[in-house]
Amino acid sequence: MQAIDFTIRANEALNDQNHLIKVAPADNRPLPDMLPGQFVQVQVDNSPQVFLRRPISINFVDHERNEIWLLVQQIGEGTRKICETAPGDLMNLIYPLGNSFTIPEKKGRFLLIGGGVGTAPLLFLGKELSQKQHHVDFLLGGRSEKDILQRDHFEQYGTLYCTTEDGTLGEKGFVTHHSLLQATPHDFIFTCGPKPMMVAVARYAKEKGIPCEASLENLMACGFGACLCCTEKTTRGNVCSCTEGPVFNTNTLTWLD
Amino acid sequence: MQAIDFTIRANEALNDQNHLIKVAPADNRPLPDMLPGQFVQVQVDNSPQVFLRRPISINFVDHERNEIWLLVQQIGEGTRKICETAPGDLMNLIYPLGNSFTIPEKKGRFLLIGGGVGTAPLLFLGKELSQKQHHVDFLLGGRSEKDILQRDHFEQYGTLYCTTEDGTLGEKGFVTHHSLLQATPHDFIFTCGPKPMMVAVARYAKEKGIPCEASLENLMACGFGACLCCTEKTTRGNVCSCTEGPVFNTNTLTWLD
Amino acid sequence: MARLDVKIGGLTLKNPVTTASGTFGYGTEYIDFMDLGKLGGIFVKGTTIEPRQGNDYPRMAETPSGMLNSVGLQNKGVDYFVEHLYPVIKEYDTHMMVNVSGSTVEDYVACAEKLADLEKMPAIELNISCPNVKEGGMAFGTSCRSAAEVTRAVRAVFPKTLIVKLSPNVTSVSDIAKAVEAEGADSVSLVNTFLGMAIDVESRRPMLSTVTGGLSGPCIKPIAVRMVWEVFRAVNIPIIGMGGICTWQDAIEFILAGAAAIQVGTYNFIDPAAPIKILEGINNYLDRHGFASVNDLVGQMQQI
Amino acid sequence: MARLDVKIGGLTLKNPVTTASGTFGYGTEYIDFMDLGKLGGIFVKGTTIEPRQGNDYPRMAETPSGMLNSVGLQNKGVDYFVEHLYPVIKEYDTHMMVNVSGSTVEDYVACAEKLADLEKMPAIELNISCPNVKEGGMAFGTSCRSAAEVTRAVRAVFPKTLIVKLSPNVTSVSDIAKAVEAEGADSVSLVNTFLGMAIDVESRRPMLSTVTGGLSGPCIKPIAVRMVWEVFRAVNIPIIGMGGICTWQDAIEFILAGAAAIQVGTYNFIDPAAPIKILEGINNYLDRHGFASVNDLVGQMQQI
Ligand SMILES: Cc1cc2nc3c(=O)[nH]c(=O)nc-3n(C[C@H](O)[C@H](O)[C@H](O)COP(=O)(O)OP(=O)(O)OC[C@H]3O[C@@H](n4cnc5c(N)ncnc54)[C@H](O)[C@@H]3O)c2cc1C
Ligand SMILES: Cc1cc2nc3c(=O)[nH]c(=O)nc-3n(C[C@H](O)[C@H](O)[C@H](O)COP(=O)(O)OP(=O)(O)OC[C@H]3O[C@@H](n4cnc5c(N)ncnc54)[C@H](O)[C@@H]3O)c2cc1C
Ligand SMILES: Cc1cc2nc3c(=O)[nH]c(=O)nc-3n(C[C@H](O)[C@H](O)[C@H](O)COP(=O)(O)O)c2cc1C
Ligand SMILES: Cc1cc2nc3c(=O)[nH]c(=O)nc-3n(C[C@H](O)[C@H](O)[C@H](O)COP(=O)(O)O)c2cc1C
Ligand code: FES
Ligand code: FES
Repeated sequence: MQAIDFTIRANEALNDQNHLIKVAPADNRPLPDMLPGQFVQVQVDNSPQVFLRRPISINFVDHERNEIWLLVQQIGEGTRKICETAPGDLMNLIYPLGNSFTIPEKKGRFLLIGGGVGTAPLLFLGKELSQKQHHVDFLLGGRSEKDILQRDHFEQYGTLYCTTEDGTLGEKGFVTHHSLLQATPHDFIFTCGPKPMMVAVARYAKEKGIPCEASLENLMACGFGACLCCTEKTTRGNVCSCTEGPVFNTNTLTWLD
Repeated sequence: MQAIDFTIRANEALNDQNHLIKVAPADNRPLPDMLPGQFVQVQVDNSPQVFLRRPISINFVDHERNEIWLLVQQIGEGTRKICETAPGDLMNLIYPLGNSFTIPEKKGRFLLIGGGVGTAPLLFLGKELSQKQHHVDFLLGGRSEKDILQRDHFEQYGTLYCTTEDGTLGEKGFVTHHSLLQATPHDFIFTCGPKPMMVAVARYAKEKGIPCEASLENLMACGFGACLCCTEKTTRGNVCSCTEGPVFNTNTLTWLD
Repeated sequence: MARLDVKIGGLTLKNPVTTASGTFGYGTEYIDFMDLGKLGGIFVKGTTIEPRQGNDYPRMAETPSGMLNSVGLQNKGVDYFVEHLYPVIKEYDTHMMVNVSGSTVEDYVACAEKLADLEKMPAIELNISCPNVKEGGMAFGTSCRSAAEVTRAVRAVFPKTLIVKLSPNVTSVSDIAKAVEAEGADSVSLVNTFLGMAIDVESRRPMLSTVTGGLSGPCIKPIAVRMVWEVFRAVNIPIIGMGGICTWQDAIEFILAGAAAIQVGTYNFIDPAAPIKILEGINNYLDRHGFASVNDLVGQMQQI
Repeated sequence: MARLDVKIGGLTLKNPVTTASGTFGYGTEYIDFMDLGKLGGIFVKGTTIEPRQGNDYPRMAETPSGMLNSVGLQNKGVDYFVEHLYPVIKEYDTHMMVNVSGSTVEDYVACAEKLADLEKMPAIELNISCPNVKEGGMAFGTSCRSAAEVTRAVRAVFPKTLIVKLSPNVTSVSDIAKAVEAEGADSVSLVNTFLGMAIDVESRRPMLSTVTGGLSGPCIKPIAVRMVWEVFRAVNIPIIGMGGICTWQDAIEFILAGAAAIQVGTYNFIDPAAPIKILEGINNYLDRHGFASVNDLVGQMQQI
């Protein structure tokens, strides 16, 4: 873990709510190894509404340019301020934090299901999987076409399936209703997005007997195991989702009880 | 009094500490009449350190361009943030606030003594006095040449005398040691600046029997008479310096007791 | 549009948004910023039997998300109020209520008696919680016995709506609330300021001439909401809630915790039109969530 | 360079900067961010006789310049601590002190006894002020009688440095401080968190599963400084001050008010290297102002 200043290299609005922000260590030190599913804790501005840091997933690591990508959805004051940053601004990050999705040695067929900004960690994950020669299908859901972000990037690492609530892209409806789920089951499912979606995915995986991991977005104060605020109830009791998560095998969660 | 948004039209660094900021009502409504000595209450950003507004004198009113000028010295978080604003940004002001310097009908010789950023209200004051055909002498003090701001503007409305502590401009030393004070006394003295300077000026005025008004910079919460936090002890008891001041006849103050 | 009127004892406020004593002068200071007639009520500056100069400058210091003040009840005394201020403010189309302070029970009683005679003074707020004067003030509000004593004495001479303003500087605010309810208070308002202090580290001197002062603003909101919630479950009289309210969301939070009405305090200094914006926000919220009356929201926090 | 060592009872800390219980884990969480050996001491997470799961999620909410938490003393119990954690942390080159919590006097005593046996455990901090557990905790800290009782019982079995951590949720914190001093406490630390709450207005549900929680962060600093100043004038034992400390200026403020040492709490979450920066700042301040020792600054607030 490090707590260092990054320089904003680029900040691009992908739609009215979401920004893709590329950052590099201000002192140009090389980025350490990071794992898909890990996140950073962004110090915003210490204003009353954003006193605490904000956890944001590692969307992508561009080692060539020494950049981390963050995909940020504006939902409140903190994410709004993050999205308002401009190239050249500094941003202090604590990183890399958390565990990661489990990438097995044995080749397999992976289904990565994301909803909303929950697609963020799946890009980095998809790249790592495809580099290890796994078969990767992405199934991304959103309200409308403009909510399915970074499609060209996803397509580099696997086959992209989409659902939109208004039918403007892919199949109309929710991800869990996509016809792909009726086809031959995958070997692994990784998911990130709104809790109701992840619960539905976990239920599907359980029914089909597919190992499934979900990345949780519990509220966090520290992000590195010191405050015990981010706990998730698991079969092992309350565990910190910032150190023993954010990625959990859905069988260990109490969601379906 | 109004509480309205202004647009920053220009923000110029005059030296490492002071900025001249020109603002105009965002909706372009014409500026109301304002008096020299009055001030505005700037809403900064509601961050924890700058929860309250910050009082800033009206440095100048440019009715032609519908602009108010603010001369701001960075001393803490609030003034730093004000100085960081950029053209196009919005800034909410409550204005115009406070009483004003007393401009008599009868023509007279006025000495306006300012120190540091305390020169701010004297520019507007000097202009009003000179427009009413009074004789105006400015006596401005600072640490060094670069601290005597807006000299070309002051020279439009009167004769400019300076003192600097390091002797880089005008006479070396403090304003109250300037040779001008040994010459024929003026009819009125108006002063604004650090309290020790104003006390010395008040003492000089008292000795010479010259009517003297000083503009105070008491800490303020509201700026419009609602909180009773900004009181100054006077011969009439505690009075609000935001409504019955910030300009006081120094004889009514208890400074020289 | 939902109904906004609320009852505080025998008094009906046209809506639950009022302004806090000491932060709204006599209303007059705000006429440029709003139509005062839109407010549910105005609590005017703390008034004492005798005129008071208040404490020495400096009287305020900014703190994280808040401020300390030690104004110390500067006011011209109740007689001046009755003669010079009341005739002006009684014309406002809203309820004007005086915040009554004192150092002895007799002071409170004498002050309340004079105010009881004023036709357009439907209620007083008994300030037993001012942290900024040496004797009296907060001392009354920090024990059940003395809170009860002063309430009883004032109740005996003041037949109109009696609101008692509670101090948060206590172990159990609900005990104090129960004590004043038992003596016939029609309502309790809370919270007054928290006793706090700040030191300038370079000069090593206190920021306030009185060393300690009262802390107000958003910083105290979570504690104030909790106290309102505690008192709501302890008493049967309406609660007027305050402490750091800046937005309509803050106001709704207090109402959900149990406040029948709210007061906007320190934030008036930052946005002098805040009470009106808060009122509009409450109105929209009620419509959006389908509440017929703001009263249906009082204390309606749900189980998690 | 000024002297930084401070004495807390029989214990000498190399400097006055320590970290607050529940915000610094077991120190281990911070080794990437600093050399723990530079700290004056570390107060580890609240420990109880039995293992505890803590409260349900959600356990935190952000508030203006602060946060609410209701962790509820989640810990693996004192036996686990002694067996698995102590062997690791005793190697750190700083004083490790356990924050002891409980629901009954017997719990506190049993826990303290086990910790007394540990060679490298020079002190414990008795947490009689946790607002986040149903029984015990804060209840002990809100009356002089029960605060005295638990202090007396623990004092009898714990011969090393005994620090009692006080609750700010009281009418008179100095009375409680005097009560525990009288029972032989070597030091008092204050403040623990303020009882507060927050409600999500759209869902109308509390933000914490437990409804109320403990408020910490800069928002509470002015009240905490005032309490330290009150206690400083009431007792003769050293005070460990905390509540919203983020910068060296904040730390100096507490020291001037009367704290012999300080704890950094919530701000560790925002800047995990904050304690080290604060220590450097204190050091510079002492040099700049010509103080030979940090002890010369304790309680040295000047008259205005
Ligand atoms: C491990 C992890 C990874 C994340 N990755 C990303 C990411 O890559 N991109 C991204 O845009 N966001 C991500 N998030 C969510 C992001 O942290 C929150 O949206 C952000 O903290 C909200 O801050 P805010 O100040 O904008 O909103 P706030 O003002 O704090 O909150 C606005 C509203 O959203 C609710 N809320 C805030 N945070 C959460 C949360 N975590 N879960 C549920 N409700 C919440 C609040 O209760 C409130 O109602 C991640 C969260 C976690 C824990
Ligand atoms: C009527 C009036 C007119 C003013 N006109 C101008 C102006 O034209 N230009 C300008 O630059 N400034 C002016 N000031 C001063 C200005 O308001 C303060 O410098 C500003 O509020 C400081 O805010 P800050 O957040 O930068 O500093 P803070 O962080 O609030 O304070 C930094 C330090 O300065 C001290 N301080 C802050 N304000 C004052 C004050 N008013 N008096 C003494 N000490 C103080 C604080 O105690 C602290 O030690 C005026 C003040 C008043 C009352
Ligand atoms: C400058 C100032 C003066 C105050 N004067 C009084 C007063 O005279 N009487 C009183 O009961 N409360 C007084 N208060 C307390 C407020 O009425 C209110 O209870 C408190 O500020 C909390 O609300 P807030 O956080 O919204 O300001 C004063 C508060 C401030 C900030
Ligand atoms: C998440 C969290 C957990 C805490 N756990 C404990 C605890 O176990 N025991 C204890 O005595 N205090 C606990 N505290 C209180 C802190 O030690 C400290 O007293 C308080 O937070 C005030 O200091 P601060 O404002 O610097 O955080 C906890 C505080 C926080 C924020
Ligand atoms: S966020 Fe602090 S322990 Fe997980
Ligand atoms: S600043 Fe509020 S009355 Fe003057």
